[in-house]
Amino acid sequence: MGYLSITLIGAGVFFFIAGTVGLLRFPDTLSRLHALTKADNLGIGLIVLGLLPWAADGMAALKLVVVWGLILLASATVSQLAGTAARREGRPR
Amino acid sequence: MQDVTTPGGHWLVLALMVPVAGLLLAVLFGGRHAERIALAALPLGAIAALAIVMQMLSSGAALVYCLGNWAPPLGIVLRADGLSVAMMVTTVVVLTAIALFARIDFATPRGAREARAPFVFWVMLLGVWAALLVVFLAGDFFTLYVALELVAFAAVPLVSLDGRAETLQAALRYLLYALAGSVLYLVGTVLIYGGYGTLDIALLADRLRAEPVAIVAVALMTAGLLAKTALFPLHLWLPPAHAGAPAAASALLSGLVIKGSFFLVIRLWLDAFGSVMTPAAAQLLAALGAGAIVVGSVVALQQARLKLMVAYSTVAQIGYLFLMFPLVLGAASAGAAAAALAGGLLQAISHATAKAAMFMAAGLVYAALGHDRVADLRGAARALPLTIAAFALSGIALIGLPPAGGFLAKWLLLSSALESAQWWWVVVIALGGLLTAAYVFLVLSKALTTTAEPVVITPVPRSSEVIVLALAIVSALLGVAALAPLDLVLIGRDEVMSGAR
Amino acid sequence: MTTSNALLVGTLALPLVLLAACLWSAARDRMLPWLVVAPLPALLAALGVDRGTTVTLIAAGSYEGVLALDAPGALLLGVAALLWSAAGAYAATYQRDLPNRGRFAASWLLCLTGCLGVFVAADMALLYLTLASMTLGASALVFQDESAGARRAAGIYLGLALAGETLVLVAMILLAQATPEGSLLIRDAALVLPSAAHRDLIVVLLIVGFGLKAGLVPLHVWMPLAHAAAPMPASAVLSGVVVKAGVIGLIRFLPVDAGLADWGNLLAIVGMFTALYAVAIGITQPHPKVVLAYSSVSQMGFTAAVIGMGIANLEAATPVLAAFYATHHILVKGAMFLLVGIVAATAGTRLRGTLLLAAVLAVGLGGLPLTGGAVAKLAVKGPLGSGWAATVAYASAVGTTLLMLHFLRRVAANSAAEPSARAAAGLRWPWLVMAVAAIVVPWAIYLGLSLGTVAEAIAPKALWASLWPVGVGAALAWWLARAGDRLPRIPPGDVAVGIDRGVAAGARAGVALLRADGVLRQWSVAGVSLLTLAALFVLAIMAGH
Amino acid sequence: MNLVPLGLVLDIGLGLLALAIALFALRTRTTYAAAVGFVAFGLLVALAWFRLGAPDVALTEAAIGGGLTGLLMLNASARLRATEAAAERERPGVPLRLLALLAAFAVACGLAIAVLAFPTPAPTLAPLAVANAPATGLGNPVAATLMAFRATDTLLEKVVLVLAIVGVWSLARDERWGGRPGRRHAADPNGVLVFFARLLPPIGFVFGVYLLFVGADLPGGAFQGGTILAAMWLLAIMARLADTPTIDLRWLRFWLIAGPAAFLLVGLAGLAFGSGFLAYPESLAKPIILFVEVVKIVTVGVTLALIVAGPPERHGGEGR
Amino acid sequence: MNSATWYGLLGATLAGIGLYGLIVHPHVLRKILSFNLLGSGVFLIAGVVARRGADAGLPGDPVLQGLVITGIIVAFSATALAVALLLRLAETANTASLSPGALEGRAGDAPLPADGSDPGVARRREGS
Repeated sequence: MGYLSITLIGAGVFFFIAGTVGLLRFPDTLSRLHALTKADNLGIGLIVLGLLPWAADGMAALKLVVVWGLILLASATVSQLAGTAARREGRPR
Repeated sequence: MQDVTTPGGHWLVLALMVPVAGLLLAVLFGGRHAERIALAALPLGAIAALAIVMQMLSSGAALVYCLGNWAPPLGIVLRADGLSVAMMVTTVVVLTAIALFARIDFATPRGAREARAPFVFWVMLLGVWAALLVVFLAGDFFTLYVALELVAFAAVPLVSLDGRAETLQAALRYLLYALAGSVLYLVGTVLIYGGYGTLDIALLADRLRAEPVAIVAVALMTAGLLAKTALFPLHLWLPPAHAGAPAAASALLSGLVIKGSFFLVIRLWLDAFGSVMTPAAAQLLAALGAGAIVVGSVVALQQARLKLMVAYSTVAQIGYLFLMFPLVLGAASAGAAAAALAGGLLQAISHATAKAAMFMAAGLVYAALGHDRVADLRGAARALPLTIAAFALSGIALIGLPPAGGFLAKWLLLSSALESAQWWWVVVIALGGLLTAAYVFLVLSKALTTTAEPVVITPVPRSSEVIVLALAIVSALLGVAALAPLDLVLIGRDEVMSGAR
Repeated sequence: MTTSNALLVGTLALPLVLLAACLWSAARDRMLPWLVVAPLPALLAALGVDRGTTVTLIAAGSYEGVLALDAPGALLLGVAALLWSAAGAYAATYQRDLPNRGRFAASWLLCLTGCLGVFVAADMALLYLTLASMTLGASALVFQDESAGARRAAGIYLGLALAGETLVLVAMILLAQATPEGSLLIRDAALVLPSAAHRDLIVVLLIVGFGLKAGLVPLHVWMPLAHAAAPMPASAVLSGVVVKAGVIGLIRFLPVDAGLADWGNLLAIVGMFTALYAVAIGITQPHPKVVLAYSSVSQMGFTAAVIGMGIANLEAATPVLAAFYATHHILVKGAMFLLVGIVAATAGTRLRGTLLLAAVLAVGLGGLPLTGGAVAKLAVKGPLGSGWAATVAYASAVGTTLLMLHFLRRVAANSAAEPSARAAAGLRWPWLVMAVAAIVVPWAIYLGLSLGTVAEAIAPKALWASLWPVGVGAALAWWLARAGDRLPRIPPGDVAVGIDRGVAAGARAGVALLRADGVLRQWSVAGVSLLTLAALFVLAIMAGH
Repeated sequence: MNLVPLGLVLDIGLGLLALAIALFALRTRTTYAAAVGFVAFGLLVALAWFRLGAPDVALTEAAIGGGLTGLLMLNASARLRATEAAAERERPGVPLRLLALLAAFAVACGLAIAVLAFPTPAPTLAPLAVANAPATGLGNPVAATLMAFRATDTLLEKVVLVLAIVGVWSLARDERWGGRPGRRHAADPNGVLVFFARLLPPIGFVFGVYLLFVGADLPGGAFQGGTILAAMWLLAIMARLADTPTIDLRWLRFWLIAGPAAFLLVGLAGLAFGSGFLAYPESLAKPIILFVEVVKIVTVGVTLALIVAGPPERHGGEGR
Repeated sequence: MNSATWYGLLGATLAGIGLYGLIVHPHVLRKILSFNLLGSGVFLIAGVVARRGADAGLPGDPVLQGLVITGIIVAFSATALAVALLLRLAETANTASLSPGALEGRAGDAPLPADGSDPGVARRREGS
């Protein structure tokens, strides 16, 4: 059981690092947003999955899932808004 | 020593809750009611203050009230010793005068909608009063931090009440510098808690030793409080703020608001950190005071506008207040220390009444002549006899001529300085009086010059002039009145004063 | 409340009541005729109240404000009240048509209250209060005609007077610490002075403080300026009575005691130097009021010398004798100032009688036999003793005669141009009252207090001793009339020009401070000083432990 | 496995990251970038509070330090972009900056020395608080401190909030007094923001109320709950789903002062019934505190939202 | 070197950075931001003190944590008031700096009449 969560969390961390590298390397705002939302959401999902077995009880596990849900919702909205803002100001750098 | 609620302690809570309740009701009802609530709260507050005075005179000891029945170190106490009671009574007297004076400028006509300036002024007046009562009564350093913030939050909107760019910038500068001071005070409080486990002043008086934690804490707290009191060289915010505010607000700011943080320096140096303080530190503090007197007075002499001159006079008089610290800490006997403390406090009270009257008089001159350029005050005395008489009387109180309270304060400070052979402070005290005389008589000589035809002025309500004259007379006769209750100031301080040795 | 207590309190009560009435502008504008009445209770008190009565005015906590009337105080009070009343009557007509006569009346009453209070105040705090109100009133009087010169004179006077009072305050506090259980009575302070802790410092402070009030060189600079700038009745009172506050101060605070002998000598030396120096400067002055002012400086110097020598020679009667000499000076100087006003308003032809009477008084100041001056100088022979002081006293008599004759010449020179001019009656009879008093009163006091018998006064040796200095003085005056123009032109207030330079330097320093304040009030500088201050406090506290 | 103290490594990493972001916020040219940096810094400090074993404070720091303050900064930096160039010209000269650096460094050293010089064993009131907590009926000692032991501090602190809101309102122009605080926000009715603003508030509201009730025994409390309610209301306002009320409404004034007024009434009642100001009789402690907390959460929510919204800038009429 | 001491030093450093920023930055919003850094640093030091006071089964001293919560809210209100004041100043005089020089040459609000008279007075004269 331990090994499964370690691999899951390891994968999650890997995706986070990929997202950060994407943020630093990509040329313009939109592609950066792309990298960030995709990689980080996947990363957080894997980490949450990895942590589920360690959750104290059902309620704690449910809270972890709710946290995951809220982060998805927030990052989606923010990336949309950031994207429209960047396009409107015509600064796709 | 373990604090426990003394009989009559509940009066402290009632005195504190009058302005707080008034503030909340004023915000709730707003409009004309704000003014009426404030005017109704003042007599109640006065009754509570007098009840406390009676209680203290009969018991002869400090009044203590453990809030929520939780004794320190867990809970917090309200403690009223002679100093706080004297300041409370002064605050009520000066506030009553300011409130009566402000009824003309900040009136809301019957049936009119709520206007911004009057509503804000009356709420902030109650706010300043509540804050100052907490400063005078709280016995815990964190409660005093919240009180300091209350003072700042109530004072800043008063500065920018008329919405001009200059006053907005002055208010912003005041807020930021006061916040910097508050944070330094807060970090000092945190360090004290880290080093000694409590924030109650009475408990700390026994526990504090000259260790690195205590030294760094008291240094930061003192610097923070001096920033909020605008002692030279930290006085950048005071002149534009106090000169820019409307007359009643300037009187409130200069007379009472700065006394809050000054009172805290007394609590800090003489009550809590009595044993940590060294003569060198006291000399440094008084040296800043001397610098304030010289620079404040000399710069005041060169101000073209009357309100700025009176504001710089405040900078100078604040320096005067801090001269008492080396006299108290360097006193030969407990009696000399008590005399110096009484002198310093009387100087603060005398300045509160005199400066409030002077700023209101300057406000009336401004309203009547339409300007306050000192050079063109010609004929003001003939046009506004009562106002210029009030200005002269409050000037006499600031200079320290008898029978004003300032004279008695100067007498006590001088005798304490002479007894402890600190000659240089004798010279500074004497010089302070002469420099103050310079700019007071500069203004009076300009105002007393007659002009061929009488100066045309906007008529100023006679009641305002009478109020200002009344307050000026109070400050001019304080010397005689203050003789009897002089020992009141020292009630509940004997164990503290001996502790300061 | 016996009549004497009532009179004693009345000396202050009436002027105070009239002063309070001045708050209302209607009363203030009609106050001038009342000025003559204000000092009358003081006059009655001086005559009626027996010496040594004390009245407690205010009792608050441990402090009582006490009034008392001792011998020198009564002398000075009575004569001062007389001059105040005469000058008050004089002012009623002299200031009648001025726009700011209301303010003149108010400042006159303030100065009057303070001045009379100084003579009757028995405790130090009340004395300081009366000194302060006298100074405020006097500076307002000097400032009366609001010219640039008046503003400068009032400014210098106020500055120096307040500085002097601060020195006196410090001396009083030192004395209050030495007196038994901190009693503030001047009598106790004087008793404890010789044995006080900082005795020498106290004596220096008293001599400089009251010396400044009395106009001892170099602290005399304000007198020529102030007395010249003030309107005529005000100059009479300023020069006549207000300077006596310094004299009564020295008399009351410096007891005749062995411990203070060397200080007595020093005071005498300064006094005598002032007497001669003032004459030397006075004779170069063209303006009659300035000459009179220098004559006052000279006479005050002489009085201080009398007190000094009295202390040095342990002469017990010094206070009364010095007060007696001062009373004579009050009467003559008051009359002279009133004279200047009358001469200016009367045509040259009608002045013969007045000028003759004035000549008698003026030379009397130098000690003309059978005049008040002669009696005064005779009385003070005792304290002066027979040493160097007596010889210098003669020189001073010569100088005074010379100076007064110079004054007479100067005052006669600027009488009214058109022939029909006559001074108003309201001006002339106060002058006559003062002139008569100047002759009669000294004799009355001399005999009344039995300072000496008539025989001594008219003994040939005494007559000759007072005659020859007058003769030499007259000869010198005749020479001065011829060679007057060769003397150097010295601005009034001689050393005062140094003050102007000092004020200019102060202004420059002020501008520098203003710029420094501007720098200090920049945000970043203030921020750095806030943190530096915190660091300084850490170091200051660590230094102690 | 724990040769290396992992906790310390995490702390040092977290600290260095926070320090890096703080320096970035200090040195970056535009205030907008600094504001964004500050939001990130706020969240990192919230994490640091968890590491320091203070979940209550972490919640407060995240909600207020990261959230509302960040919102204020971002909004202000957007509106002040025009004034940045002018202010840049008044940057103090190098000597003054060096002096400031030296002075700040000295104070930091002083603080560091004091921190290192704290006595061990550290004086603490924890045992006292835990021993007395049951008397207040609250399991969470931090809540017990705020609501019972130092209740007056909390009362005064709420009076500070009242003065702050009146202070912010006092900055309105005279003719705008009585109007609606804040600017009118433009938002595309069927854009993503409106969808988000319709979806999140209910969750936020539930979470806020949950925080209030859980606060009695576990980390939470009325302040944190109130802050989240304020955030939700601001979100709705920004998405034009709601608008700020006009400031002269009686109910608004009531809710602004309800918190401190409730506290005051409870205190005076305690004084009247003899147990002492703000002293709750043992049996009634929990219900009283809950009543005060419920009123407090509404007051804190309304006050914080309106403080962020700013002074009245629009007439009452310009409604939806 | 335990984590409490590390956070203490971090707090001190943040305070230093905050003070430097508060003094040096001419733009007031940067000053307010630095003030918040300073506040966070000070509260971190308080957190360290609380952490060291962990006892009786608690991870930290609850009394001090309560004070820090009150402190954070007071600091936030101060920041909000400062930002509102700054926005009003910028709107009135389109400057965001504290130096008096910034107010001289500007359009915005009617400049203070040269003769030093207070427009408030003028308005009141017409108004009342």
